[in-house]
Amino acid sequence: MAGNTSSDTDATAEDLLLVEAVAEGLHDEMAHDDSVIVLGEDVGQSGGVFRATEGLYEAFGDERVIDTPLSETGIAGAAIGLAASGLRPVMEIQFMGFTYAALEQLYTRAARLHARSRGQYPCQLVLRAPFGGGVRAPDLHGESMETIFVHHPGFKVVVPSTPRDAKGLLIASIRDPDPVVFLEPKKIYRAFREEVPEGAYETPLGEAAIRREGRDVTALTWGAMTRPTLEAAADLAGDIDVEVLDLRTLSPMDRETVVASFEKTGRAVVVHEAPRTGGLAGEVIATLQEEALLYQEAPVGRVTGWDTVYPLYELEDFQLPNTTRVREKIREVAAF
Amino acid sequence: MAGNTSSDTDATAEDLLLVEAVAEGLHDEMAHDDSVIVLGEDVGQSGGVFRATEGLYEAFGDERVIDTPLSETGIAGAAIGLAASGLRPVMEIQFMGFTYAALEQLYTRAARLHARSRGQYPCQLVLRAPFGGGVRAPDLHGESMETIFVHHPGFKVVVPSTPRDAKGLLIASIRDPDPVVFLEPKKIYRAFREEVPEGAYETPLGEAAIRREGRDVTALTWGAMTRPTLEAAADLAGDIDVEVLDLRTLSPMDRETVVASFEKTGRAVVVHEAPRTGGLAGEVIATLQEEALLYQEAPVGRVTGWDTVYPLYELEDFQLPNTTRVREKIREVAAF
Amino acid sequence: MVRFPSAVDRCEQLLAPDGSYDEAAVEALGLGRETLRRMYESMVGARALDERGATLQRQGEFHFWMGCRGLEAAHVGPAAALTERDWLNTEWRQYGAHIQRGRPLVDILLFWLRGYETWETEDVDDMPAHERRLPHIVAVGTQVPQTVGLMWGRNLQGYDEVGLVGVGDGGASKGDFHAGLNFAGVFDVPVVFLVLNNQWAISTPVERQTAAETYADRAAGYGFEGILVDGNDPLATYRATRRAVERARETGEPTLVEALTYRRSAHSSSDDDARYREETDLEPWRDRDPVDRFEAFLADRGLWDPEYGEAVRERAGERAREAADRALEIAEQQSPEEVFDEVFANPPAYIEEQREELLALYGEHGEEAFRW
Amino acid sequence: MVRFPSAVDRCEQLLAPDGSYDEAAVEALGLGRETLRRMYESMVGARALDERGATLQRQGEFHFWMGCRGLEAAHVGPAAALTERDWLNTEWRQYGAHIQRGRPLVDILLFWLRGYETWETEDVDDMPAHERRLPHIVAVGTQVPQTVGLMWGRNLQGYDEVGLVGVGDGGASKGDFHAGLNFAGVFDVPVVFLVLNNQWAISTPVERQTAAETYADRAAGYGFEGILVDGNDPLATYRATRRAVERARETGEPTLVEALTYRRSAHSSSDDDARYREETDLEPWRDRDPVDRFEAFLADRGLWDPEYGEAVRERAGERAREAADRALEIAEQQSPEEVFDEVFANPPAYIEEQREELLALYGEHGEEAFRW
Ligand SMILES: Cc1ncc(C[n+]2csc(CCOP(=O)(O)OP(=O)(O)O)c2C)c(N)n1
Ligand SMILES: Cc1ncc(C[n+]2csc(CCOP(=O)(O)OP(=O)(O)O)c2C)c(N)n1
Ligand SMILES: [Mg+2]
Ligand SMILES: [Mg+2]
Repeated sequence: MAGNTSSDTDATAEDLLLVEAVAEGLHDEMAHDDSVIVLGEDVGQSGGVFRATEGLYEAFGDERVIDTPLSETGIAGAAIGLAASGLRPVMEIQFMGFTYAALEQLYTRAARLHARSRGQYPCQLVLRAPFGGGVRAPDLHGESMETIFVHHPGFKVVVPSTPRDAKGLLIASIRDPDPVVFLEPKKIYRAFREEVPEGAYETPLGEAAIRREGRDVTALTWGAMTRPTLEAAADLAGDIDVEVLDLRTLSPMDRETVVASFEKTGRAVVVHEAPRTGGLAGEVIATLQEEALLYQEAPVGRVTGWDTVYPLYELEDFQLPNTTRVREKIREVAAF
Repeated sequence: MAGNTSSDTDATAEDLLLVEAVAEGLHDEMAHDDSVIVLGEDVGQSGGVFRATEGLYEAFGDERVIDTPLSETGIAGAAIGLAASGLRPVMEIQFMGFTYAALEQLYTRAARLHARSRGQYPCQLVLRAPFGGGVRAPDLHGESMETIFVHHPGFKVVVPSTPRDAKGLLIASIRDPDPVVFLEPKKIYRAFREEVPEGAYETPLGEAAIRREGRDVTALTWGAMTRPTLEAAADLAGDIDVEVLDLRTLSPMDRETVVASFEKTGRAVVVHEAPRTGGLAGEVIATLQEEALLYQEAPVGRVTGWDTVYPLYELEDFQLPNTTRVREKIREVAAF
Repeated sequence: MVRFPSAVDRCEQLLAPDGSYDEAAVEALGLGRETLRRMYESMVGARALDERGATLQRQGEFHFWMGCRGLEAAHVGPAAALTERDWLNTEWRQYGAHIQRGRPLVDILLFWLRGYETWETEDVDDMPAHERRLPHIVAVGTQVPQTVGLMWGRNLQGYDEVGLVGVGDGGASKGDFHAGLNFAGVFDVPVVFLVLNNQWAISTPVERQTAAETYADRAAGYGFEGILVDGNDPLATYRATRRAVERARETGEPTLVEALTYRRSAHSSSDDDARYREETDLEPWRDRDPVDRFEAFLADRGLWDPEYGEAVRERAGERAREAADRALEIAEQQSPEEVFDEVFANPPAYIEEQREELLALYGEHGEEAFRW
Repeated sequence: MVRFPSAVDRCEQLLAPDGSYDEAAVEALGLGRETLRRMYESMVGARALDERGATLQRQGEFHFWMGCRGLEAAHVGPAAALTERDWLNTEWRQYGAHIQRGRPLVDILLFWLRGYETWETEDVDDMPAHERRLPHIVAVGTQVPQTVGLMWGRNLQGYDEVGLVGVGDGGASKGDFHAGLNFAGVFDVPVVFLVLNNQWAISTPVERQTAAETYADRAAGYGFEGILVDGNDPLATYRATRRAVERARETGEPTLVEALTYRRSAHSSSDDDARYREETDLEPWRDRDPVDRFEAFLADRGLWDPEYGEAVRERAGERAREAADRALEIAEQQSPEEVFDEVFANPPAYIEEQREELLALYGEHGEEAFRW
């Protein structure tokens, strides 16, 4: 069975880490649909640098689990052609910071193939990439550039924050007929376990999850930032009643849930790792004031990465939002 | 003399079109500083597909005005190395939609060279590219992806909207020691003439221009959208008093001027060609409500390109914001 | 004038510029009268379409046009070497290749008027030859790895199909070219890479594009064969491609075929080639005109006389005219709601919301409000 | 095991794996005792640094480490062929190349601890050899066109300098590689492209990386020479590079030098090579160890005995230890305000504003608040 590489032998087969849930999602969907294939650098025998494709090579062989030459342009270009041929490629880019060499292929073709062929060729592919910081890795291994996919028309963008969602959202992404960018928060790949249903199931795209209900302030976030945000909410419990939304799908955003929460609280904080300027907090804020300005009681707070060249190793702790920063911003917004 | 290719023989030497002002800016700065060189596809003998480098090859020869092979990766990579060597390369990408193949070089190196060498190697280069739609050109010739440079740390991003600014901002960009993305609104390359001072001069980066003063609503925009925005303001004169800000530099944004205007009007509309979701209107709105929520009297309106694959030829008229759309949005915001 | 003097000596050629030819080599091709005439008609058809497109562009009916004069042998010969079930992804100006595959002219033209393409046949297995292609690309070179992916996928699904992808001397400088050829070599993907070396990329001459002696020399760097052919000889481009297609089908091995030719028209209707080359540069290439050459050959084989030639030209002109009229008529029927069509196969709600927003504005303010 | 059996036959070699050698060829190099010993010491120095780095990584002091065992001849020989004024941009694991150029070990290590590098000398003209480089790259292959731009620019400014850029068998698959070589060919840029074919890119073996017989075969596609050398023979890598450097200096013509070798360590400290190769795969490569081979050669020339070898190893170990201690000490001095240092040469106001915001948070909540 794919995925379960933990030495924690007490865990049941389905008590999985996020990275294991990804591997299991791939496995189960490949078993379910033999047009699904996986390609990327080191996804085969080695099982991926994070082991997110572990067990697939053994289960499905080298025609469906394909180690490619070191070219993100080639991987994306090939994946687009594979999708046009009728297969359902899941391409892995080893780290989000290496998607850049694939962007021309993705922007100029993957995002437009369906439109420019008037529906003849869907571009049913998934781009999987670990993203975000916090693992003390070298340059380009901590990128959070989700915005560049959200802003470019033609993609759907998904970020899970729990093992169960990771599996269900990944399968839904593979089944979705459009190109989906599936970003895996590597900081929490192995942070905690969760019961994950066996077999293939879908967690629908486009739906935010309310991770904690509250009446005073809405905290919106995704990916690895969900944890510090929940911690901050817990810290404030009794004092400030924080509702935590995990967006899960960044494009299309679940505006209904977001707006409904804000109508209730009138106050919000958006938390993301990406740099502040031009980050998705701006989009959330624009939406809130377009749809619910009359409910707004305080400026929406932004807790984000700084607008700086991502600092490495020890210094990344000062770059990433953390529980304290989230908590203090919520306090500020609540006190406005 | 570079630049003046018009058949309008009545124009004085300095009454220039925007594209001529670009060519003259390049010419005058190359004359002023012999470390400035120009490279790109067809920038030499042919003078560039828009004639924005016209006359440079004749004036400065093929060591300083360099036609390259057809590789945006190569152009960007070479420009970075040229900058590190002590020259001041101005690289042209033929259309903004072809910058994508250069993004890996730009993101992973141009934006970080100074930081990762702790100041040893500035990356003093300018990327010039015509951007925006409206000229009935094929796919990828109408892109407005300024956000992907604004959001990525390490760049400055400049968009002129008049001939005089085009020349002054371009020279300031060449002299700025950091990598500057200089986007030229091709729709207005030849739309109107303006007196442009002779010789090299700088229009400072980071300063918005107040194109029209007003008390009721602030309209913020840049590039080719400045014209329909001003037209909309003129249409509404007497009825609604619109202040029009042309941001000119998108990164760093002139928050002071933007916020001051909003504090006066309490109402704003942001106009851009780029798709709505994740576009820079979000950043403007986030800034306004962070810094001046208490002045806000209505939701900030967004008049933008739609979140669709850029429609071509005749249909692009329905994609781009126009005077009517801007005017109606201003009315709506004023009436809120 | 000729970028690769040594290369030209190395070119495979069956027909000399004056139409004289290597009889045995021609016999060995086993091409019947029908096929030869079909190829000829495709070449003439492309030329007529090109003339029509250029004229309409000058008259303001087309926004943009790209010419193919002098390149007809490089476009038609390779296309003729494919079977009905093979695939063809072209560069922008390979009109003759599409015509040879049976694509309606109106369909070729509509791309330039609407920026998208449509298909008649939904199921790939039922697709006729001319539909076996991806939509036109604009980002130079990106089609190369895409074609590799496409044929790899067809192959993995058990289809015995070969893909031909055209790329220019300019396009061969892109990283996509490198990645595509390298992937094809590693994964034994049945693709023929047709480098259309017309010696210009807009204003950039091929000696500014690469220092290589030939593009065919690049193939060894990917582990397969490169063939250099005279791109103005339709039988040479046909033969080399057929050999490559057969090999690809039998062994999965790709081949690079370089067709050395010359772009005689300006790059496009937006380009003014007088800025970067002399009128006299073109002369030797007029003398090597592929249509003239093929006519001389066909005449010698008793397959061509002036009357037949005239009839073919006339019919081609007629068809191009009709197709252009029809295409302009169809393109006029576009309406604002199309702006949101087919962006997604499974569109999120915002697509419909924004469509409604646009239509409401359009309804209220009318067409004029949108035209500026 | 050996990817390119035919290639190995074609490799230039001066020293056989057992240390026996071609006397005339060695004499022709004209390398003095000093130089030979310096190269040897660089190789041993790299090995010692590698051991130290790997150990400290296992102990949790370094976050990450990349090994160079077995690659020392491929790294040191080419570096030794440069003059003081030439430039060297390396891959991540070319420690020996930096050591040969005189770079302080602490400086090499600090990259892995801080992610950035610092220079002592501001003015390029005063830079010592080891400073003539760009900062380390992480995006594989991107250094290739950058080095071309750098040397092109130095050349345009009248400097008579040559650049050497290292790229892996994996990196040679990137579009950057293609663009860099192509530009260098077209513009006659004095760069030597050193393809470090160590037969692995993480878990991907070279036969999955390319179907080419050799990487040297790629050079013809860009119009210049490719040379294949035994990458475990320091004199072969030295000689081929020197020839290439001389040609580049004289004519501006670039050269591709492929050093065929083998990565014996795992890719990095995060990699587990047992997942994708057999322990026995390594054996033939241990037998071809470059340090052993060079020792045998030097011994035969009277330049090496066990005592000397021991002394060199000891000194190298000592230096690596000292450098690591020092680097860890320096790295510890980092503080949060650095987060905004040198992002821009001319920083916009938001840099200072955000720095203040961070420092205020830090001041109020302390270090712990930021560590999670
Ligand atoms: C990535 C990219 N860069 C630039 C362009 C602009 N452009 C369109 S065609 C062309 C020249 C192409 O030359 P070549 O590949 O030789 O093909 P040809 O036009 O000669 O058929 C250029 C630069 C583009 N379409 N795509
Ligand atoms: C563009 C890019 N893609 C992926 C990676 C991840 N990565 C780091 S090293 C490496 C393998 C490099 O192999 P090779 O070029 O042969 O160099 P070697 O490690 O063998 O020295 C990979 C895939 C990266 N750093 N950059
Ligand atoms: Mg060409
Ligand atoms: Mg390697």
